[in-house]
Amino acid sequence: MSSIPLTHILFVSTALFFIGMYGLFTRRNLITMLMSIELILNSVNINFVAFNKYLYPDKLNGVFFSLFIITVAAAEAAVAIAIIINLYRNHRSIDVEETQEMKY
Amino acid sequence: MSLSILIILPLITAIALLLCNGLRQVRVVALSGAVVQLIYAFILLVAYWQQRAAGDQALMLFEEDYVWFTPLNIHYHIGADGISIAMILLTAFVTIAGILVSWSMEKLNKEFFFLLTLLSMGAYGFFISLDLFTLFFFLEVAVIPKFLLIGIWGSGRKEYSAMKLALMLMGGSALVFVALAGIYFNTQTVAGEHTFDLLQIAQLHIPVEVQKIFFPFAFVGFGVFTALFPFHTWVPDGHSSAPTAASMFLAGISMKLGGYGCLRVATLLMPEAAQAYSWIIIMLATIAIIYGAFATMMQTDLKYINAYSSVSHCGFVLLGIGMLTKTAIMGAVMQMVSHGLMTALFFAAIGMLYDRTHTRQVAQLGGLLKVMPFIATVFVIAGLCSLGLPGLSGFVAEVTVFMGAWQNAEALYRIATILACASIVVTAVYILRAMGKVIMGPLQVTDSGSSLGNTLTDAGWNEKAAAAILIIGILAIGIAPFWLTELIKQ
Amino acid sequence: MLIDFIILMKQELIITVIIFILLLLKIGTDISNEKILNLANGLLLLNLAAGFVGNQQGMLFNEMFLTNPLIVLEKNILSLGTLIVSLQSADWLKKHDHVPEFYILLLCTLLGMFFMISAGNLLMFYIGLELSSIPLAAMANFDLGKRRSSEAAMKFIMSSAFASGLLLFGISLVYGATGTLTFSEMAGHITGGSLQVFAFVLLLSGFAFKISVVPFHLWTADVYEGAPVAVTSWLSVISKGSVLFAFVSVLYTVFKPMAATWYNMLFVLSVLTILIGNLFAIRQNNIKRFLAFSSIAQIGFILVGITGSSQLATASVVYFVLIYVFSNLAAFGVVALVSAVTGREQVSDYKGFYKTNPVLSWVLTIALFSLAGVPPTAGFFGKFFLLMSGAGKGNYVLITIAALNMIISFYYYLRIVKAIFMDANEQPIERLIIPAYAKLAMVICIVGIIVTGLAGYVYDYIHSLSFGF
Amino acid sequence: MDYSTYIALIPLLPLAGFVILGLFGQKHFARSAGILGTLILVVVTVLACYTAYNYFFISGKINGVYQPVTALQYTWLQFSPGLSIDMGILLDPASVMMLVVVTFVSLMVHVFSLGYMKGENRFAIYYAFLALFTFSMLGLVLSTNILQIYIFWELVGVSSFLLIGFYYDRPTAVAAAKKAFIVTRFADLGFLIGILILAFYSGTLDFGTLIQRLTDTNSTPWSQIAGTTFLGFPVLSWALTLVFIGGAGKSAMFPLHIWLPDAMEGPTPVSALIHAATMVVAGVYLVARLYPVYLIDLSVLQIITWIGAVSAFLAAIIACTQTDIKRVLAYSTISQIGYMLFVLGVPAFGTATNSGYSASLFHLFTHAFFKSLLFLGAGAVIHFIHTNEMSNMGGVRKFMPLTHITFLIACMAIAGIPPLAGFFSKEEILMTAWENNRFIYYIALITSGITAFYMFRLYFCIFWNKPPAHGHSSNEHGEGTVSMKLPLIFLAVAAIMVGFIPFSHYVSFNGQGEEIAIPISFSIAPVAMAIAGIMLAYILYYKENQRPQKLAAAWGGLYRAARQKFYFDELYLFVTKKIIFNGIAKPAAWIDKYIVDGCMNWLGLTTTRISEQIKALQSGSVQSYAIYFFGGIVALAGVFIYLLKA
Repeated sequence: MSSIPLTHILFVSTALFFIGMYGLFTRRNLITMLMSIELILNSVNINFVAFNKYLYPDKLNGVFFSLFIITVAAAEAAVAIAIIINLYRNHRSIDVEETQEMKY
Repeated sequence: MSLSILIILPLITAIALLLCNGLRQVRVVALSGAVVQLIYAFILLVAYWQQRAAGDQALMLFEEDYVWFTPLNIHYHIGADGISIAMILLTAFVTIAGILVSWSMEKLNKEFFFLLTLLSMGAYGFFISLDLFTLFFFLEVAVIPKFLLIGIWGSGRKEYSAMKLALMLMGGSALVFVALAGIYFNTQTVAGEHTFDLLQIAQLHIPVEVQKIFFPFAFVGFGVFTALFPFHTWVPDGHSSAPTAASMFLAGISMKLGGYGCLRVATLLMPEAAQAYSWIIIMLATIAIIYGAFATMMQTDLKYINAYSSVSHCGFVLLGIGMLTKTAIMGAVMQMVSHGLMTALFFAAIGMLYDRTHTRQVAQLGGLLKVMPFIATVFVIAGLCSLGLPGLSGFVAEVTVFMGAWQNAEALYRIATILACASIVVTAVYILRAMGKVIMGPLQVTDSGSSLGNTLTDAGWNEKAAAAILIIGILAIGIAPFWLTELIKQ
Repeated sequence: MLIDFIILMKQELIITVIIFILLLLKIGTDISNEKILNLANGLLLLNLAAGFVGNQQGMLFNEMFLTNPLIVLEKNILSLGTLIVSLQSADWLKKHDHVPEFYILLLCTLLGMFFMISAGNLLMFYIGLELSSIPLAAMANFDLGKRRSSEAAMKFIMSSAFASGLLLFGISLVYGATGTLTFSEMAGHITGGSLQVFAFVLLLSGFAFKISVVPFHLWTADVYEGAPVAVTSWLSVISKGSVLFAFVSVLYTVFKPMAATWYNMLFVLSVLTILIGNLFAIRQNNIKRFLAFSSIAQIGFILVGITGSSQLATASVVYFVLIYVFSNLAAFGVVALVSAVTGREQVSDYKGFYKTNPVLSWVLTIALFSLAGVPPTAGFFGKFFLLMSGAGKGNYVLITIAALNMIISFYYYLRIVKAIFMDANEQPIERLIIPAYAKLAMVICIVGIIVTGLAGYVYDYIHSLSFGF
Repeated sequence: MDYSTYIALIPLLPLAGFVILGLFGQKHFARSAGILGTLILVVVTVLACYTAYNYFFISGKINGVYQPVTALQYTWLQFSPGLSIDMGILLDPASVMMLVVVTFVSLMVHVFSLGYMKGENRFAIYYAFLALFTFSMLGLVLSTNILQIYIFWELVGVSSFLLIGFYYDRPTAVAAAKKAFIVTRFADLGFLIGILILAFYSGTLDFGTLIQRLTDTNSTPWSQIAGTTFLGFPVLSWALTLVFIGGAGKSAMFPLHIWLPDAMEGPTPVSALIHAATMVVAGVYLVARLYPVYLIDLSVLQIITWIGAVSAFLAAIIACTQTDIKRVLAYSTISQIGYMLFVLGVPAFGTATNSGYSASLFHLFTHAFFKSLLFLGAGAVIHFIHTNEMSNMGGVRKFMPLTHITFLIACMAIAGIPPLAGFFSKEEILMTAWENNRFIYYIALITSGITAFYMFRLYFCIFWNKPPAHGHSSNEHGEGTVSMKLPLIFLAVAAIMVGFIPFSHYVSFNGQGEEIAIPISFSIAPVAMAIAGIMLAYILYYKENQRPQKLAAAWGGLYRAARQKFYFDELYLFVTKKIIFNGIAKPAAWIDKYIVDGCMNWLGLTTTRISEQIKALQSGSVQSYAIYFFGGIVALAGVFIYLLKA
């Protein structure tokens, strides 16, 4: 198969990274923010896999790492969702702007 | 002859204080502790003389040296020379007087005496420590009790004053810390390790350019404690808000910590830098002397008067140190001791007046000699001492400073000396104004006239004892100064 | 193999066992909170004790997990902290109906920290980090009903997820640049190329987030304020301490070759942290929030120490964390007690505290003095050594700034003391009965505060274990 | 025989008296304090006289010259090797003479006070202070060391302060005491600096060594001090002038005289002791002590001359216009001390024959007696009439004959009527002036005329002027107790006799004594002047009449000026109040409060203000936190990658 150069893939991952960050900065809805964080993590996964495949194909460090990231991300998401639900119970909203009681 | 006992005694007293309760027990314990300290101080003095007489030429006597923190080569290293002994005596005197003066302290008496004792411990430790770390440690130990003493038992804007004092003194010790670090990392013993040991550092010569950097830190840092000119503003507020005993301690002892530090750490360890900067020191000291004296003229509160005059008098200490001649430095030390006793006595007298009349405004007092002759006499003696009357300690110290100062032939130094001499006239003016109004003249206790004037009582036995102790000290120096000079000659 | 596997990982194993015991209790018949508390505290004490027996060094799972006396010591410090926290939170938990969960979460984070500290590999490190932070989010939300608690939890999980995202990105870049995840191999490949610097910055930000270094600190105050006091104290002491340990070891081993770079970074960051922390702390009225900012300032001082990058530095950091455990937990202990009984957490509530509760006042005061660094409390020694190790590099500008900032920090600590001793108050906090566990915790803390400093050999011992370059 | 066996007692006994009376007086000796003090003084006086006899007639003279003897000496305060304050006792003609004067007058005053101060409720304290003063004065005259003299100088100052302010509840007394102390203190500043200079160059504080080093023109100190100048004048002149300023302050010379008249607020016996006989002549004594050094620098001596002459003259003028009898006496004291000083200085103008020295001390000696006599007499009168104002007096001779006679004697003595004491000393002074500087001589001559005038004005106003029966007949206590009469008699006798002592044989500059021959012809002019003055006074004041007012009106401006003491007090008031207080002290206090302290507070305020301003950082929204987070990373990365490249 004809190999795509590493830089392209890195470009994709970086783009993903910044998209995620943009989402995190701009979205009001907590769930959406969580999703954009997932985007960041995925961009990291792509990085790992790509590095592993292109630069250090003899060991599988990167791939394994990405596996771990996926699992941990799942756990993180679970806890986050739980917290958000609880937040909804208390605030009757999951709008991040609504939850700014503590400041200064 | 162990010096550590000087630290242990107050410690034991403090712990004992925590155990007992009720004003009776508390004050008895505190007093007995102080008495033991005084006795021990005298024992030290005698032992010191014996050793010297035995021809012991060592720089420091009664040395003790234990390793404390190996990695930084920090030692618990203490020892005493004449100057320390003099300072220890001073501390013992003022402590006992302070406790006697606050004999009938009702509010939170246990804590009060506890903190006082802690303060004295800090002072003792500071005066005997030969290791910069130990020195710094005790320097800071002595700060916080002052904050609490002023803030809890004080009067007037006590919180403000307490905070101001604590912060400015902390600022001073922060600078001292930087200097310490600098000294530490720029000296290497033959063994190749850094050291905090005063004596060793004095041997190893600190490179001049390094001295030039760190001398200001050290000097200003300690200077804050002894009311160096622009950093003296904690003195008036702190002294005037503090309870009597605390004022005595502040002015009597803790301002001397600074002077002692300037002498021991700044000047002795960094002589070249001291030479280089001495003109600045001289100028600041002279400003403090003159301007403090003039500022005093305008004060209307007795405690403010004494506080500002302390600024002016501590100027003499710095002047003597800055002059760097042997005589002048001797004079500076004498001035420390003398001012310690004298200002403590003054504050004691003011405190006694205040306890009875509940005012410190010069304008509201008058002719108290009629109703409280003893206190008035004490007041007069303190006043005369502070205006440098021969026969009392003030004169001896000041004339020594002048003599030493005059040996510097540069014009600037001469002018500084003349101005300093001139300040004794100003001192006479404000002291006499206060005395003439408060002690002499027609009897008056408040604006309303001598209404409760006749109900006033004279000093109680404890107050008399306190005053007597301090006066004895003052006379001992004023009438027979030679023992003191012999003591601090080295 | 198995035997030294057990010996080397003994602490992790014990924690795991405790977690399982608690889980079983949870699914098993319900027993009273008191029993669980007693049991839990007993087990934690056991864990602490076990930490002191037989600690040799070695590594497992080809360098994934490594341990040495210093690491063991660090773990012991953490276990000690955990014990104190659990003792203090006892009478808050009594009324709570999820006691086992609390302990499970708590111990999970502790386990994560252990792994993080003794990680020899970025993967292990990452897992440890996550394990120590995700349950914390849940704990922050432990007062389920409270708005602030849930808000705090949300803020924490969001920012920590973001932080770990960036951290991971950094790790991926490091991996890309060096081709390995093992610290020992990595050190050889670090050349300080710009990609590596960028990667390092990302990594650093991950750490900085955890130990709340300015400008990565903003979550701290809110979370501290919102979370239950027990969790706050845990956050402020234990999790910070663990990350600090990991940070120091990573910095000194992996990124040694680019020391010049990170020295400057830490210089900037420490100055920023001290300043901002102090400036914010001046103004706080909620005492937890105040302690949050003060702890930020403390981190700044620790960073100053870390810049020393000598054996002295490591020792000083570990030593300071130990002292910090005592001082901060003592302070939080009082705060926890007060807020558990009266629910009052404002600084102004503490006016006239001395009139009603002299003992608690003295405990709090001593703790604050230790935090401020007043002799003869241990805090003085801790700060002194940190700054000395910083000064070892000869950068006196940094030292002067730090030293002068001490004044500001003094101001706000004394502000509390002033409130306690000097200010009058018409409705002061009523007289409190100190429960046995809390009392025990306080005693431990106070003794620690006094002894750790004055007894020189504690520091000497730590120093003998430490490393540096 | 050896002095050291007993000489120490002379100063120490009064000290002991002070301590005992001061500590226990009020309680235990409330009555007997006076007796106790007096007894001590008797002993001291006897010792002093014995010492004098011993010195002058037995052991003092060694091969025809009176040698200074250092009876005892020990190091009190060591500044540096060679430079130390030594407390000691120096006996030479001058000091021995002073010893006698001080003890004798002090004794008289002690005795007089027994009656005068009876019933005072601080009787014991009064005697304690007297003892303190006597001690200090004796210490002063016996000093071996220039700083020792300074020390006792200060001590006499403070004891005079205490005694002037003895009636401490009178604001005027307090003010006077303060004034006296502060003015003299200001003068002492000069003295101190002078001492510093002299000590620096001569490297010693001991009188003998100092004089010997500075007079020996080929010694190193001499070359140094002669070599250096300051502001164009040689340093030596500066030093000596400054020292003299100290003396002028104590001796109330113009323009530092203002404190002496006010000092009359004190009890009259005190004025007799301190402000007539002893303390105020300390300045003269000081100059005499350092006379050899002064002789090197004639310019300073000339300054002294002028100041002395001007003081003598102006004070005499003022004295003519005052109505408070004690103030008149005070101004006459100033005037007489003026004599003593200018005669010390005047040889500088002409052929410096040193007779000025003994003439001056001779006048000091005689003046002590008749002036204290005058004061005690005045005291008796005041004690009798209870007022100081001349206008309320007159014709009391009937009621107090003894006082009248003694007072008359004293007046004649001071006016210089032969053969009373004043005549001889004044003759010597005038002689010296005549020999050296005619102008000064004429001033002195006129002054002596004026002196005669105002003294007899005083005399007539008190004892004649109004008709005898003038309300005082019904006075409870008559002329006064025996204890008040005795001193008057003793002093009167002294005032008559002491003139015949061949003073210059004993007390002279070089110690071997000198012969001063005064031709009778020379005495004509002064005596004539004196008599003229007396006649004028007789015309004006013998009987109550309008002439004085007319005269005053005729003189107009001069009279008013003199009446207002030439506005010196106003001048000083202006300087202190306007310049020192409002000009320096107020600004200093203000600066301290608002600028220095203001800076400190400002620091605190700004810190808090900054923390207020940056609080928006903590906006409370997670997203902004994340943005800051990312911003931090970008900044760090940017900076450090850039730095790395650079």
